[in-house]
Amino acid sequence: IAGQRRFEAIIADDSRIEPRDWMPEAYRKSLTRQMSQHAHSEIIGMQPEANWITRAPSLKRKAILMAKVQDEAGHGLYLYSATETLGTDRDTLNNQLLTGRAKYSSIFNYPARTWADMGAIGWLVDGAAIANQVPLCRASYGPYGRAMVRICKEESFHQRQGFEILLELSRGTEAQRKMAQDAINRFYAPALMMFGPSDQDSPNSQQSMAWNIKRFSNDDLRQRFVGMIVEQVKVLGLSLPDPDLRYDEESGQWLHMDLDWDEFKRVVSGGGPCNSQRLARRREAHEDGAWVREAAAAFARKQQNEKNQHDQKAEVA
Amino acid sequence: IAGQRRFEAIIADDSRIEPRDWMPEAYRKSLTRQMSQHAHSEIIGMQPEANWITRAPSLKRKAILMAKVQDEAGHGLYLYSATETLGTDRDTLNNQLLTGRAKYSSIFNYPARTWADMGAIGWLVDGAAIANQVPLCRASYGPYGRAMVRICKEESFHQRQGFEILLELSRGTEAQRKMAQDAINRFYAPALMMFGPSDQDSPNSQQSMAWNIKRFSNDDLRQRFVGMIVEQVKVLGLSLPDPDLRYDEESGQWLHMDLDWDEFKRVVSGGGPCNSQRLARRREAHEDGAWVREAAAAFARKQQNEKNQHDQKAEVA
Amino acid sequence: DDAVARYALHLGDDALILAQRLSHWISRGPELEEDVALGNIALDQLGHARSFLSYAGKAWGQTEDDLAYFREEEDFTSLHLVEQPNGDFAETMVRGLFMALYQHQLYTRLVHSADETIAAISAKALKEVDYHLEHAELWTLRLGRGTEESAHRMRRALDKLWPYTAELFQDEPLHDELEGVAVRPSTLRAEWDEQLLDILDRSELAVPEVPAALCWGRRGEHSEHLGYILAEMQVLARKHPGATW
Amino acid sequence: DDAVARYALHLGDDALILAQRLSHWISRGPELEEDVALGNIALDQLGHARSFLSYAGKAWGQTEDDLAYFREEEDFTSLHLVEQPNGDFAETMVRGLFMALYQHQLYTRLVHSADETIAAISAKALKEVDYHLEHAELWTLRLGRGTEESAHRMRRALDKLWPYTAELFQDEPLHDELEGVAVRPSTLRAEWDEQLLDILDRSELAVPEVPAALCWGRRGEHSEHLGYILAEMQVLARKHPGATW
Repeated sequence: IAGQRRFEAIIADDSRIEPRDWMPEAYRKSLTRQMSQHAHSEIIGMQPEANWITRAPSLKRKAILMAKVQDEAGHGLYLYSATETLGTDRDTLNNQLLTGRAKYSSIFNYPARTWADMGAIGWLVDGAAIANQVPLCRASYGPYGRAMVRICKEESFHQRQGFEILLELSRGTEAQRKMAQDAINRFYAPALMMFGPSDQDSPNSQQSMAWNIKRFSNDDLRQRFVGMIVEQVKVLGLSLPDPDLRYDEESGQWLHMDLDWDEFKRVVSGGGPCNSQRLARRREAHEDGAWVREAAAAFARKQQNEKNQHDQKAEVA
Repeated sequence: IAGQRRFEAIIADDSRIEPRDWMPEAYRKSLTRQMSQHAHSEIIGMQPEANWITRAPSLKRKAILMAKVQDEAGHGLYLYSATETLGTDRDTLNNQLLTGRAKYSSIFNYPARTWADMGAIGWLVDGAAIANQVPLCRASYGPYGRAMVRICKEESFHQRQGFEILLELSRGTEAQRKMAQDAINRFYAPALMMFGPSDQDSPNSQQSMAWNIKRFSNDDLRQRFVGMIVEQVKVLGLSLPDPDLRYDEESGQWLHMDLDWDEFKRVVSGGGPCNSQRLARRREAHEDGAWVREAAAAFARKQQNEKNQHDQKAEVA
Repeated sequence: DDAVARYALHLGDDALILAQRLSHWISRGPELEEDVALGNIALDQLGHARSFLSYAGKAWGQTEDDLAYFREEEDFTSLHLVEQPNGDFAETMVRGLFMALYQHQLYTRLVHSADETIAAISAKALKEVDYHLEHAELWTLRLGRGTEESAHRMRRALDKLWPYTAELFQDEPLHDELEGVAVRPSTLRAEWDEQLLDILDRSELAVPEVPAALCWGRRGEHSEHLGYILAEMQVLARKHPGATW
Repeated sequence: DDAVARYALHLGDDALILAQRLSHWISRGPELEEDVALGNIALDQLGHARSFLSYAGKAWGQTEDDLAYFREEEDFTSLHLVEQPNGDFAETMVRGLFMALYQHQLYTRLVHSADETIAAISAKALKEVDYHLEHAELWTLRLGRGTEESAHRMRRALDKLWPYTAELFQDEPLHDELEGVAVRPSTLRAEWDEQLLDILDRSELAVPEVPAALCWGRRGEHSEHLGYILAEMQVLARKHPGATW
């Protein structure tokens, strides 16, 4: 009861819950789900980009892309650590991913078909991620908020790099320009869907808001994002594939086309072009690496034994 | 004693020894070694050519190359069967190959670096093989001789295809012509070495001749081969990389450059550019295929059991 | 006729990419007999590809090699299923079973195509696909009922590849233009399901419960694998444009 | 200076091909920490490659990308060892150990090169290769002394890759032209052997008894692998000649 009262006071005060603080089970569970999904998204999200590392068209771009994909592994690692503070360990979380029980951002189930996708993913996908994540830097759970601060910094860097890729392509040859526009055409709608369904269809939103995890509605965040990319696409001299897109003076809102939520649901529940491939790749890496992890563990045990024996001898002597 | 006499009579008569006939242990052993080496060479020899199947520059050439490599697997299979008639089973022979105890033709330890190598291997390597093998069609051991008849037919077909590849290249662009000449430069000396060292340095030759396995000396066969390719290379409008090559009217012999027998020995005993790779590939195919072979065996046992049960029931009824 | 040519391209691209994938097994099979068997299937598929591509190319003044070596990824029309990696032997067999059943039914129907060339190529191909189906079925039985490991690998392969089977039966606007010439893929589904179920049943395996993947290979939207396949397949030909071999 | 540029090309090509090979592990490592660690090493090697290739290119009016993307196979000078496939994690670690020891000794000496640019690049690279060597050594210990399986895999990897180590120490005529600038590879052998023996000893592994392979990567005569590596690496850049990215 004291814990509960303290928890409510912290939330009311818009201050931070820390791992040792009492928290309602529902809060813990909801955060564990959200944070681990976020971690899984970072890990699965490495794959579409890793797909172009060996084929990057210049050494500079290859280096930038490698560093980016590596950063994503790093983000996954922070987020798993942060989630572990809620009492679920990384093996369990990883197992939920490998068995298909945990979700991850559905956008990574689309293929990265051309080099320009490296630009579109950086600009649109990382852009949407940042729009989602910046408010999470103030999330009521301390470790989550702090992880988000670090991640958001790197993500903006990635977004700028993505934009640069598209800018370079848009100023390049006809084929490069076409490649860039095609990538935008393919990633635009899936990126808008990254914010999730409208709030009336999003059952967890209200509770998350009450707990100061979520700060803005899905539609608000989507609005803000659309407003941003509408400006940026002008700099690229390219277009967004949205015939309905316009600013509505009256409501002060960007109106965009209807999104295909049926496709969204289908992709989330395993039916995207690459779901099978993405999970299979993670499972294979996990299975192929089993003997390596076992060897490392066995070696660590041997070392510990040797150290213990050495310490015992030292004590005796 | 009767067996021995019969064996000697057959040899004297230049007739054929068959599997059930008595034969001296040394004859059996020598043939087993020679035939299994030949089989292994077919199998390892698939690799340099398989290396270009996925990259063949036209669909027609791709089909021809695929068929050729497949034929080599077929040759390996006949030869293993023929060797099995001497009392050593295929698993044992395969094991000798995988553990490095058995040899195979050293030429396959050179890389197939360009498409033109498909031509040079066909023309020079298969050519040298045929020169070696045609006399073996009359080998005193029946199953060997008969296998050779079938193999030689296919090999001449392969040689012609190799020559055609080079001919097409020699009439093509400057780059193609250069590629063809380069391949000939690399395969010429190793092909001449395929006949083995001069007869004075070849300890097994005399006994093989006495047994009517071998019919001509290494140097004789090499001579004949050089005489043949000297003519053929003119049709290609290319050259053999041999400054010493000339016909000596006096001896009626082709004189060619000294061959680097040190390199030959080094390659035979494991030090060629590709020995490690060739054996590793065979070992991996064998290890990766273990579960498949086990499953096939288990299924066959189950089927046999079911059949037995069925037969028993039928008998009872 | 452009529509017929585009249809022939579908058939040819599937066979070509499958041949390219299968050919990698030659010199890597679990036993020499399989090097020969998989090589045979690859060679047959390549033969079908050449026939269909040559026929398609006629309509556009292009050769089989122009189409195989000088088209870009988005111009290929192959199914995602044939683009999938070989994986282990179980994956290759499951992919082979799915495709052999499909091609067998397709060619059985195309023998009666109003287009004589397509009918003739299909008649020849059908005889060979007979053998491919027999090969795939035999291995499905062996691996499904062989050992615990082989059955596990088969189940894993079925799970992994099942999502790509839906695409085999998707109708495209092109099929509307080719009444009597082409087969509507959707009409093959029921029989395919039935035959597959029978084979899996006898192999003590089951149709996996995983959703279909959204794939549009026919429209040039390919899996992430095709780029790698083409980079390798086309590299030499493209270094020597205009050369003959 | 053409000779110095050719020497820089040797160093750059080794680093580039190794980076290309290693980068394939990113998203496939045995644990996420290794995705990061192997990614780091790949990134470092790519950095060294870029420095050496840029420097080499200056002598010939070419950029790092001209050299990486528009040379043909026979113009590359990489060692066969770096061209070898990743294989399993043990193979990658053994290749990594061989190369890290080699590059560590090489850069330690090249810090004193009479060529200032080579000295400067080497000084920077040395700090990073320090970490690569530490990483490779730690994994050699872990895998050599870990489980029976890991030790078996390490022995197999050592057998497979050992033949390619001889090439690391082959002197070429080029080295005669570069007294004081380049290091004669043969002079690195004794110390390399000694350090390797020490690490293998502590890892309960041994130097394998397999002969050296005849390799001449420095002369443009490469393993069968390089063609595939370049086909993939260069495919996109070559489709858009003259484009910037």
